[in-house]
Amino acid sequence: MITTADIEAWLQRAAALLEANKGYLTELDAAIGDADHGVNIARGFAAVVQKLAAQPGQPLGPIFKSAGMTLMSTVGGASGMLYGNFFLKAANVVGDRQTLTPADLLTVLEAGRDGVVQRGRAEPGDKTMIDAWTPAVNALKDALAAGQPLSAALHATAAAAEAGMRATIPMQARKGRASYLGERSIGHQDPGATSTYLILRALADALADEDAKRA
Amino acid sequence: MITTADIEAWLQRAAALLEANKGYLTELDAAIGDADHGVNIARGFAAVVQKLAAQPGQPLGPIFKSAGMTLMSTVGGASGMLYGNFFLKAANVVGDRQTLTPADLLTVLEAGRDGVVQRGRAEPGDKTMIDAWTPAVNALKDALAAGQPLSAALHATAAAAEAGMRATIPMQARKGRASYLGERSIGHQDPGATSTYLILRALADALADEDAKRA
Amino acid sequence: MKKLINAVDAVVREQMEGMALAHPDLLRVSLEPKYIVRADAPVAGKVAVVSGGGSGHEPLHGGFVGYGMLDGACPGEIFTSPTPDQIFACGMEVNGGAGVLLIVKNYTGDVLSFETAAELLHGEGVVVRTVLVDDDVAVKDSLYTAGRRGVGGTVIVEKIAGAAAEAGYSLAQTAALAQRVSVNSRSMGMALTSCTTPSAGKPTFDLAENEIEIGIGIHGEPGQRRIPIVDADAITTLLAEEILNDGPYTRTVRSFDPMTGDWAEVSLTSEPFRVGDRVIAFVNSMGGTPVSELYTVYRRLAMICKERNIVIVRNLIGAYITSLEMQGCSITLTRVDEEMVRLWDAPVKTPALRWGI
Amino acid sequence: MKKLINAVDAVVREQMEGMALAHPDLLRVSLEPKYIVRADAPVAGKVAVVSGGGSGHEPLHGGFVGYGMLDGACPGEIFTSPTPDQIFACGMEVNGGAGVLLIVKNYTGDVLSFETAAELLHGEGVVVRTVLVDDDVAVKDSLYTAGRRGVGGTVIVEKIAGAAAEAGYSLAQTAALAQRVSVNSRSMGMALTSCTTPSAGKPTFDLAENEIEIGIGIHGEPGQRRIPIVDADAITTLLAEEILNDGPYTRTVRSFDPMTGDWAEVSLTSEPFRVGDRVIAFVNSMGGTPVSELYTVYRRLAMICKERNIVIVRNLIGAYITSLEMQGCSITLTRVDEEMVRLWDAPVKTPALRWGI
Ligand SMILES: Nc1ncnc2c1ncn2[C@@H]1O[C@H](COP(=O)(O)OP(=O)(O)O)[C@@H](O)[C@H]1O
Ligand SMILES: Nc1ncnc2c1ncn2[C@@H]1O[C@H](COP(=O)(O)OP(=O)(O)O)[C@@H](O)[C@H]1O
Ligand SMILES: [Mg+2]
Ligand SMILES: [Mg+2]
Ligand SMILES: [Mg+2]
Ligand SMILES: [Mg+2]
Repeated sequence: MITTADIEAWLQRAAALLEANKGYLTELDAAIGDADHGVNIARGFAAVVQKLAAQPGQPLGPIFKSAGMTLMSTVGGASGMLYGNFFLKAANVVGDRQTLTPADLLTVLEAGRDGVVQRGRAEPGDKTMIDAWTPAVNALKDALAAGQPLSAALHATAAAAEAGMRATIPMQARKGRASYLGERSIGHQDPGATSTYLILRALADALADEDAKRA
Repeated sequence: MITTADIEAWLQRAAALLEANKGYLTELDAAIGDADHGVNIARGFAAVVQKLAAQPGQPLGPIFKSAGMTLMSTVGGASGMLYGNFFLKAANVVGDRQTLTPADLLTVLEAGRDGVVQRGRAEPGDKTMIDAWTPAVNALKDALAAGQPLSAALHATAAAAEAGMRATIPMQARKGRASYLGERSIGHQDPGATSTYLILRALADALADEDAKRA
Repeated sequence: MKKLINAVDAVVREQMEGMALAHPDLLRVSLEPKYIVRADAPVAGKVAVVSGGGSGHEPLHGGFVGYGMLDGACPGEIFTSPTPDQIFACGMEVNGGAGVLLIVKNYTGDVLSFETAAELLHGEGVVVRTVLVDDDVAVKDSLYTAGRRGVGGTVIVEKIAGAAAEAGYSLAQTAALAQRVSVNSRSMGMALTSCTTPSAGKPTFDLAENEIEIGIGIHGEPGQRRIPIVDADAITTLLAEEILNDGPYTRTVRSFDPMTGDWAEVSLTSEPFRVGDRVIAFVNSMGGTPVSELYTVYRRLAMICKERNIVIVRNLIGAYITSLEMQGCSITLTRVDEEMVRLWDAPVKTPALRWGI
Repeated sequence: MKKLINAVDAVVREQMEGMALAHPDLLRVSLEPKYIVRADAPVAGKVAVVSGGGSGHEPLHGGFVGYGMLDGACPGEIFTSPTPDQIFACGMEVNGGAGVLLIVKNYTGDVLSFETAAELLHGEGVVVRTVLVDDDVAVKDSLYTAGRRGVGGTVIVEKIAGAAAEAGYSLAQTAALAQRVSVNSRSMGMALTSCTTPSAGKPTFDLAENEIEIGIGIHGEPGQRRIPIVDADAITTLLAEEILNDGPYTRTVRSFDPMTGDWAEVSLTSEPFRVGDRVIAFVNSMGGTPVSELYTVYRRLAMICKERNIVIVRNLIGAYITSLEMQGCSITLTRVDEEMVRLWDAPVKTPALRWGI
């Protein structure tokens, strides 16, 4: 069972990991964007964690909704809107529940990913965060179908996101600011796919930790 | 006898010498002024020569008047006005004459110098072109009084201007743009005193040359 | 980094505070969330015109708040789109009952924020429409990119839409006119130097002493191409020809239907400039280029338009949509009809644009 | 050197040609000799207001030619005073029978040129007066220097004198008022970076990344002192205090007597600012600093004035008197009475300053 504590641990861990990679993400964005992704996303997740700390004991729906709204109102830029939407859609599918099964978690990630696609209209191969989200969601689905335990399944998820992130390097951007560069976007890793990987890496690590504590 | 040809030779020689020292003068002006003296004065004297070439055979008054008006309308800045005034005053004392005695030349330089003082109100020691004009005029007066031939007297005149120019180095400027620097103007040679020396050096050389031709 | 700023994270707030102190007769400022509105907002019965975008482009948009132009402006962080809560709060405050027009520059972040804000406002019963500005001909296609960026044309759209709203146009009329102005605007920009964002503290890109960047946006992003430096006439010719030789441009944009609350896909086509077209010519400084140099550009632009029989009926020359302290310029031409010229000439009273009043 | 210019010796002419092409409704341009006059000059029965100075300070002065401000402007070469023949020809062209007021910034070259021009105009039967602007508190004394330089106060003097002339003031009245505005103006400027004159092609002075220059003029000349870089609040405080703590300043100026054609020596004293004074506050960009940063300066300036009980009744924020593309700013405070405020508010229609019309 995945608890609200697990989800809060995920968001805290993501905030810390994004803060640690702030400079790296901004550098990636400087190469093919406008050099603000790291600073903006780190500021946003820090605000998410702060908001959650102020309102402990909430069910999952309000947690995700708070995260989504906070990202939307503190990040700015394309990724703020897309990640914000991710969590708002996630909130929709969990409602007032306090726990999730692994299958529920898959539903959450799928709904969130679909929310990103709905707003951003990116397709796989457009060199965006979708190139990390989609392989990750597919990997989770496959792993759970194969009967893997949650912690192993989430590591597979993060690994798929990482591979998806690396796969953006040779792509030519067709969405977002990098698309203005045309062929000059080739050879650079997409900053949004990178932050998506970091967020999923945080998810795998956080739930492994919580599992370890429970074990 | 100093002829109109002598005076035209002087102005041509001055133009050439100022053109050759354009960069040097502008550098001096960059240190304590606004870095335009060389460019402006060279442009002005070139225009003087061009104007004179277009109207050959004029008496001295019109020659000096043309030089003064041309300097005033082409140089710009403090020195353009002051040198312009120098020649306008010189024009006043020569009228329609075609020749000058050495004593007349002294009167011309004195009247011109007085015109510069009248407009600019600089006193000796203020670190301006006056610090070259005044010792030069005095040297000419002394040399003529001592019965020296014109060519020697004019070399003494130029030498006195040169000494006056060097004497501006330790002075603190009290007039013109350099005065804004206060003590920071000390240690730099005044650009206007330098162009005055060059103009008087051209006078000495031009008349020596003409003398030589006649001899 | 040399700038007249204090703490890096206070830059936008302190500039807004300065505006509030300087122009209490023209505008009011909210700091939490950040937006700027007309001093007399909401104006009952008038369509409210709201724009916004990243900061660092001043006077755009805050400098255009006031009578005859914007009712509200929402500044994001430097070069970062504003967030939906800002736009929502601003829209709520300026709505005078006749609806709110959101003017959106075509950047993914801006578009997503404004779309969300439109939905939120609609949810509160506010009648909303959106208009997209995408005039940057440096971006060639819309199929394989996020579409042309909104640049200099934004200033022209905001002036004319603001005047229309002031003149009593309905929301639908104001939106239709604004979209028409946008579709008839084409811009192209270049940089002599990079800019430095306060948070980065160093120039966004490196440009050698003998290089210039052609086809830049307004966020210090790399341009279309880098070329050896040439003189002002050559630069002007290059920018003007990109604009004047640009072919038809078709793109699909999402337009908000204030009745249903749904998004409709609309196909828009910009027609190329043609002999005899009447235009507003806008020569803009990227921030660090003084107005004196813009006149050298305008001189050549006027000659080119004359040769091509494009008639400049109005012009605007100055720093109106900038990239911090970047040196460089952009040219915008907007094809206008009589209605647009009349509204361009209509009185405007804002910190940055003022005439007739 | 990176600039939007063509041949170095064509810079001023081409910028003037650009102005002529851009603003035929406002002004006319003469290229030989160089000057700019109001489109409707001469205005019969109105005092004509003429100013001028080196180029490179745009929009000063050409950008202020038009209804309610200057009748004529005489641009010199870059940073070089104009010549008497320009000023003479300009004065002859704008004289509408009520006389010509020459507004002169206090630089030796400018003063000498305008004095000569005054004499020439007088010789042609034109009634002339001169007014000297010398507001730069960075220059401390007038006994051992050429006196304070004319800087930001010039803009305020030109606006108010222009409005007075438009309102039908006589030449003597316009001159007296202009001199009063000048005497009540104090300015102080600073540079973050140097500027580059086209003819030199390299920066006039070198300023390290961590240095700024305080007490600069407007010709890229070295300032009063160089200090390590500090933030905008500290810079603003420093400039404001130099202005507000400046004591009485007395100087002797030459004033032209249009009756006799002679020069009279007049002693003028500027009184320090005092609690309760009402001022126009002018925050000016040196050319390369974008308007956004000026608002951070204005914010702090407004606070300082409030603390000191100096009442800012009007403000002007933007690039109005510049040093090519120099980054930096200047602050000008002008103590005003009701007459001056009324004339400040009066309609003005020029390329760079426009309101009320
Ligand atoms: N239409 C889109 N769909 C999905 N992701 C997108 C889209 N546009 C941009 N992104 C993602 O957003 C990232 C950039 O985020 P950020 O720097 O915050 O935005 P901005 O370009 O507004 O500065 C890109 O690297 C990309 O992964
Ligand atoms: N009041 C004055 N009287 C005499 N000479 C002066 C005066 N003011 C300036 N000068 C001379 O003018 C020179 C500067 O000339 P220039 O560079 O053309 O003027 P500006 O300062 O207007 O650029 C100074 O070096 C000085 O010799
Ligand atoms: Mg970005
Ligand atoms: Mg000089
Ligand atoms: Mg951004
Ligand atoms: Mg000069």
